[in-house]
Amino acid sequence: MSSVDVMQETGAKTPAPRQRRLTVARALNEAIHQEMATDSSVVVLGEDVAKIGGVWSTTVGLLDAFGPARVRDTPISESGFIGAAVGMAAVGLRPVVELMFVDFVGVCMNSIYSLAAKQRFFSGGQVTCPMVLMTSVGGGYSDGGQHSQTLYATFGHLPGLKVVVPSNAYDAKGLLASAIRDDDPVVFMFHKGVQGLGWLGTVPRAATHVPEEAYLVPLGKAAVTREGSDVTLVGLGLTVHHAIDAADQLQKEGISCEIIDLRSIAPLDRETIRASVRKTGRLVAVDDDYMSYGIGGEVIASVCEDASITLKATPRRLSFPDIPIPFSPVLEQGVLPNSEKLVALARQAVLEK
Amino acid sequence: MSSVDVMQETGAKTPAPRQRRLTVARALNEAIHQEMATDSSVVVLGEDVAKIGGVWSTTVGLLDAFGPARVRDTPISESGFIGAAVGMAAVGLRPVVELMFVDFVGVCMNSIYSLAAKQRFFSGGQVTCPMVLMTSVGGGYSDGGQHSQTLYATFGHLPGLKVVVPSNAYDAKGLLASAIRDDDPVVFMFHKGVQGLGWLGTVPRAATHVPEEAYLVPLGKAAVTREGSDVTLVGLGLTVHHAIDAADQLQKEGISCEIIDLRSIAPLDRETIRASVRKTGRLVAVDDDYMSYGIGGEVIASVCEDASITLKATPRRLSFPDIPIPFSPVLEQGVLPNSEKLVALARQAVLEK
Amino acid sequence: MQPGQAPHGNLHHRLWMYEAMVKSRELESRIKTIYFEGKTPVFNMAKGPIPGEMHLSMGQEPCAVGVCAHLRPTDFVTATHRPHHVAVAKGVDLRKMAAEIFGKKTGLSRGLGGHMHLFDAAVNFSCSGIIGEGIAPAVGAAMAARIQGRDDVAVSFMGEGATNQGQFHEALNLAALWKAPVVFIIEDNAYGISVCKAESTSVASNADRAAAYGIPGVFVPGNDPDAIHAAAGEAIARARAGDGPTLIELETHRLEGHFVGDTVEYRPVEERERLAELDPIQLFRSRLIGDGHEASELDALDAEAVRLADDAISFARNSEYPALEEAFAHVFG
Amino acid sequence: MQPGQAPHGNLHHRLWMYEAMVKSRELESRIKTIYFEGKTPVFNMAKGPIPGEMHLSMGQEPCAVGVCAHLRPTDFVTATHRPHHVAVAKGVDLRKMAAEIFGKKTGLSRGLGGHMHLFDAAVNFSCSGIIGEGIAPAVGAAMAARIQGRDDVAVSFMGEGATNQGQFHEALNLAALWKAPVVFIIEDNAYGISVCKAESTSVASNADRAAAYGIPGVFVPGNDPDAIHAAAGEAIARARAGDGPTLIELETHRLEGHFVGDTVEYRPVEERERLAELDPIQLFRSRLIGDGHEASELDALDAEAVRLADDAISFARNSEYPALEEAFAHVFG
Ligand SMILES: Cc1ncc(C[n+]2csc(CCOP(=O)(O)OP(=O)(O)O)c2C)c(N)n1
Ligand SMILES: Cc1ncc(C[n+]2csc(CCOP(=O)(O)OP(=O)(O)O)c2C)c(N)n1
Ligand SMILES: [Mg+2]
Ligand SMILES: [Mg+2]
Repeated sequence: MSSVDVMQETGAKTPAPRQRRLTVARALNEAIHQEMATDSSVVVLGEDVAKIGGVWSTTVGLLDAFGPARVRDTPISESGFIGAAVGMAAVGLRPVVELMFVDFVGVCMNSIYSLAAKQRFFSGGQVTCPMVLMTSVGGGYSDGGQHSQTLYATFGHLPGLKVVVPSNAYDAKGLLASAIRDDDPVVFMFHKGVQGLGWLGTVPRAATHVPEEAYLVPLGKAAVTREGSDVTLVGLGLTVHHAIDAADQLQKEGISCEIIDLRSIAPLDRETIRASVRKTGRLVAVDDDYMSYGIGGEVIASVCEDASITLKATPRRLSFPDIPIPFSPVLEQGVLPNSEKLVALARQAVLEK
Repeated sequence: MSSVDVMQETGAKTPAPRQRRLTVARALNEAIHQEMATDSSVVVLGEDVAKIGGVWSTTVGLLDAFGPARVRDTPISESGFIGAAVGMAAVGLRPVVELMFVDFVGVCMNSIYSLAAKQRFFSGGQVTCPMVLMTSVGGGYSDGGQHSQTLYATFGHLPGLKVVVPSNAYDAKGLLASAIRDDDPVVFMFHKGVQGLGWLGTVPRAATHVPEEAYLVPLGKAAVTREGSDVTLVGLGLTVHHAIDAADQLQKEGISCEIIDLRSIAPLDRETIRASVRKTGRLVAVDDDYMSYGIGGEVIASVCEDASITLKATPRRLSFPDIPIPFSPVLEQGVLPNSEKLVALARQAVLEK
Repeated sequence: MQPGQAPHGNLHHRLWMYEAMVKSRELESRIKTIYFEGKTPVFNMAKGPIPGEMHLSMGQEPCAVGVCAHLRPTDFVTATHRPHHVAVAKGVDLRKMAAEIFGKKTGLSRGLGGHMHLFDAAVNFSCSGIIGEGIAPAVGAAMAARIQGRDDVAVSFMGEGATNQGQFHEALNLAALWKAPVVFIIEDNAYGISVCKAESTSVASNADRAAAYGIPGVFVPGNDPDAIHAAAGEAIARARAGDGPTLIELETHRLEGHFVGDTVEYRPVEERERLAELDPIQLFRSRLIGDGHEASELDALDAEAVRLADDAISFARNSEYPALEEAFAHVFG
Repeated sequence: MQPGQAPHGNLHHRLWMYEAMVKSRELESRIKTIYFEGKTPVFNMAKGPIPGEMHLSMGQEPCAVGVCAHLRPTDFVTATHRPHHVAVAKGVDLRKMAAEIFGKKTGLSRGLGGHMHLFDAAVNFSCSGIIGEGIAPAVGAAMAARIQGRDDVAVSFMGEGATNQGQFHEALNLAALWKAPVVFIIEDNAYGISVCKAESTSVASNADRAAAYGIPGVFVPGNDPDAIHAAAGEAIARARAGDGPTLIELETHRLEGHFVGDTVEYRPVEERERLAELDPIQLFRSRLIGDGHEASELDALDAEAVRLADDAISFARNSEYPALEEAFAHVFG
């Protein structure tokens, strides 16, 4: 997927190639800047978000631009400051809160899944929770098992949260703007492998053309990143890039892949997945969350329970195995999904029977 | 399923019918008593577990029998006392800890999924965590959305935890004994709808014959609760009873159901499920956790990704919808899975095409 | 007089407190009776017009009225699983509240929430069944008022048992650090379910925990509406003036079980026997009469409270249950 | 002398502390250098023989040695994401520790854990990358010792930033309530990543927070091994004697960035410039010489530390990576 591919699928006007290529980090930062500028109710909270602009560079420059009342460094009190953000949201602010690593959800899960997610329901619609919880996900750089998880399905499973995972800068900006304007709590998971921070390593392709003006990419809609006819590859975040690499490889073997970028875990855009598999008849889902009760299983079940779909091959999934994430680079790289493993699975699907 | 059915499937010697019929609560209590009596390293911690014997009557009599050093009421500090239990387990105790409602996991998830679950892995096997976390799950009695969840898949998704859900007293006792003797952390989820506490309402069938002596039911093995030929119904905890009721009803229509009681969410006994569906060719999974990224999806995916299984009908799932649990009895009963809904789905599966 | 209208003189706010206490008590007495409908002879929580758990606040009314007498509708209050007295004192719509407790479509939340999830956006009231959950949102709402340039305050009510939750610590540190206009009210009824304070809390008075945040800590003994009113007034004025949070622990008494159906055997018999003498409404009534109020004046307030409670209950009883679609109307697809 | 052997007289434990500090420093200096291998000219955390985050403890060594001088191998210690100095002082196997940091199969955890997950069951040491995670396990291990009839103690190390986690509060309340033989050591290096203490903590000294649990709270200024040794000795003796927990905050200095690669621009320039003068090893060396030790005696300790650090690093370098199966060997199927 070049940035041009992204433009096609997102429907923006085709720009001059390489025009204004931004990283995901810069795209996210720009979205927050723009939303804060147009809506004074947007505030930002989190560890190290003010003075240094966020460990992931998501909040650079906001303190200078909008001042300490709206951009605030917090103590290491995730449960407290996310809970506080829900209170802010209940009375008219739109907090954007950063949870530095998704792995830290264990210390603040109640504030997310019980408080933020259920306010609107418990109040019968009287009180909403227009909060965005931004958080980094993913490994691959040997940060060990408490700093490398994605936990996608953990969030997707719990009702009341919208859950978003961009794979590229264009989507990242538009999805974040939509998230900030949404009246429901949105968990916005940016993958470290596509964030575009040199010190972390990144997939260069994730940096795309990003229009300067604010725009929205709708929440809850998957993207057809590439059209194809033989097999549907479903991915999200970093694994969309594994799918693109795999598709490029398979192309050489004469196998045509359709690629679905989920973009949203909740709501899950089952219709886009189903429409693709209805066409190709073959499905391989790829994600880097733990396998059981995970993304791949839900994608497979969503396809298989649709009586209108006839599969030409057994559906397959490639996920992180059901083990904590090992530190040693050889082990971590060995167990992470990648494009080679995906190529093998997709090839099997096409050659089956 | 009469208690005799249970006996058959668990392989115990057939007792005189109705001999020593215990509720799940009493069976759990007996298991802890026996394990504490034979192993002085077993200790019990939790809110209201000592003086009053637990809100769910799981720990009745333990304080008197084993004294305050081994049976301890705690403050409302779930994260703290579960974390403390992990420390105890690291140096040779075997704590049995009660989390009063699974819904409270939000305040202590880190101590469970990051600390307890990953000790053995992070230490390369040097340190184990022989802790049992007992917790009540499930609704149906109008306790509102913070006291009625099951959250099965939330636990099943996170590696390092064994997760057990009994549907009847015989299994409950044997599974809990196995859990206490296991060197891995076990989350032991007892469903309020089968617990056998009159004040809560219960499925009478869940109270079964329970041998007096200690015995083990292995962790990680599903049970074939009833054999059948037309359709496989997969349930766990309370929904096993929905499956039995549905099977009884369908029997009258000439439809033969095979019933699988998962008993274990992690590890998930995929082989037993697959063997059954390989035979019946039809699958309906039923659980009372949220649908997406849940039990039903994983069961369906596990079957569909097995190339050796040929389905005669589209696989189906009946779960709690992706909404918080409503308080009003008409709403809660309306959205909970039950045997009528299951009958309808199973019938559809058999009549399909 | 409604909460939010500045209490005009000592006389008026005392009568307001009295009436609000009686109103809460009358409502809860009816709830308690009705709770047992369908649950006898066999007590089954799932049955009857009011199913589920039911936590009554009887005996703790002084805490609610002494604090809420100082609050406006725009001030933000979070309460707990034991919320009725605070809801009544904060001015939550009584009919809708009763209807919510019955699970009816006319309820505050159309029956989605129930007794532990009473939300009334009109008076900025909410509560929660997870211990400690309401503390941080109160800090956030207080900060929002500051950011938005309002002089509203927030008050978080909690039980003494809740102070041992990590959330208490995180929220108080944030509030102190940010000088949030918030007041933390601990209702010390000596028990968290069956566990008494000495078995859960490493200090005798939670007021001492204020030192961990560099904020004032106040202990008010006696379950006394006047004393609570005074202490809360000072703290709320302080918060409103921008001088930061206060932690107040109030001695109070839980006259009933933890929830209805609790046989309370864990409380020493002498303690249980003394409870009737500790009814704060009777004590306050006697004091008011001693201070020169006519019994007839109080009787009139009692009568009005009874009327309102009856009205709310019959509204709730006569309302319809929600349609099933309602369950899906407040979550995106 | 090893930790766990009672230090024989003032002289010996001071030399032991000195050597342990130098050993930790020498090990970390090598790690720092090697960390940049493969990461120049472009710094990419994923590259080189030591990938991932790397938190160095340089400057904080006095905290580790002053406390661990009193501990036996059977005493239980939990440390944080910044664990090396404590691990060295607790007597963790240096070779296996280095190998773990390199992700080798000869590592403490066969490469599964990495630098933030050093476990050595032989000396009851562990650490964690989640802030506050180690506090409660220390309380539990302490209680286990009591239940099992051992007079072992537990020590939980944490940063000053960690004290604002709810887990701190819950664990300290449990420890105080249960009189657990545990000591809480706060290494106050004034920063949690970029956030300084005044912006995270509502009291100047965390020692004041002991009042919230009715336990002794001690503040030790100066990053001084002798003063730390004295304060920790008293607290550990108290715990061992069954008199309950103590909270100790130690002033210390983080000479490096939060992690290697941190440009530390958030620290005022003057503060950064002063850091070199604050190196506790140099200061302690001068004091020891002032107190009559020969430079040659200390040089010999330095040389031994260098030898051990070199040996550990080359052991790590020369070890093999684990086989892929290892990743699956420590979780049930
Ligand atoms: C996080 C959490 N833990 C446990 C419970 C179960 N629980 C409900 S009320 C209660 C006791 C609360 O005691 P306290 O805070 O003193 O309030 P009180 O009931 O006395 O009003 C407990 C333990 C809960 N609801 N939430
Ligand atoms: C629960 C949690 N929140 C946030 C982080 C990210 N983090 C890692 S170290 C750190 C700062 C810790 O500060 P302090 O406790 O003072 O320890 P120091 O780094 O100064 O040794 C933070 C915020 C984390 N690891 N865990
Ligand atoms: Mg209480
Ligand atoms: Mg620090």
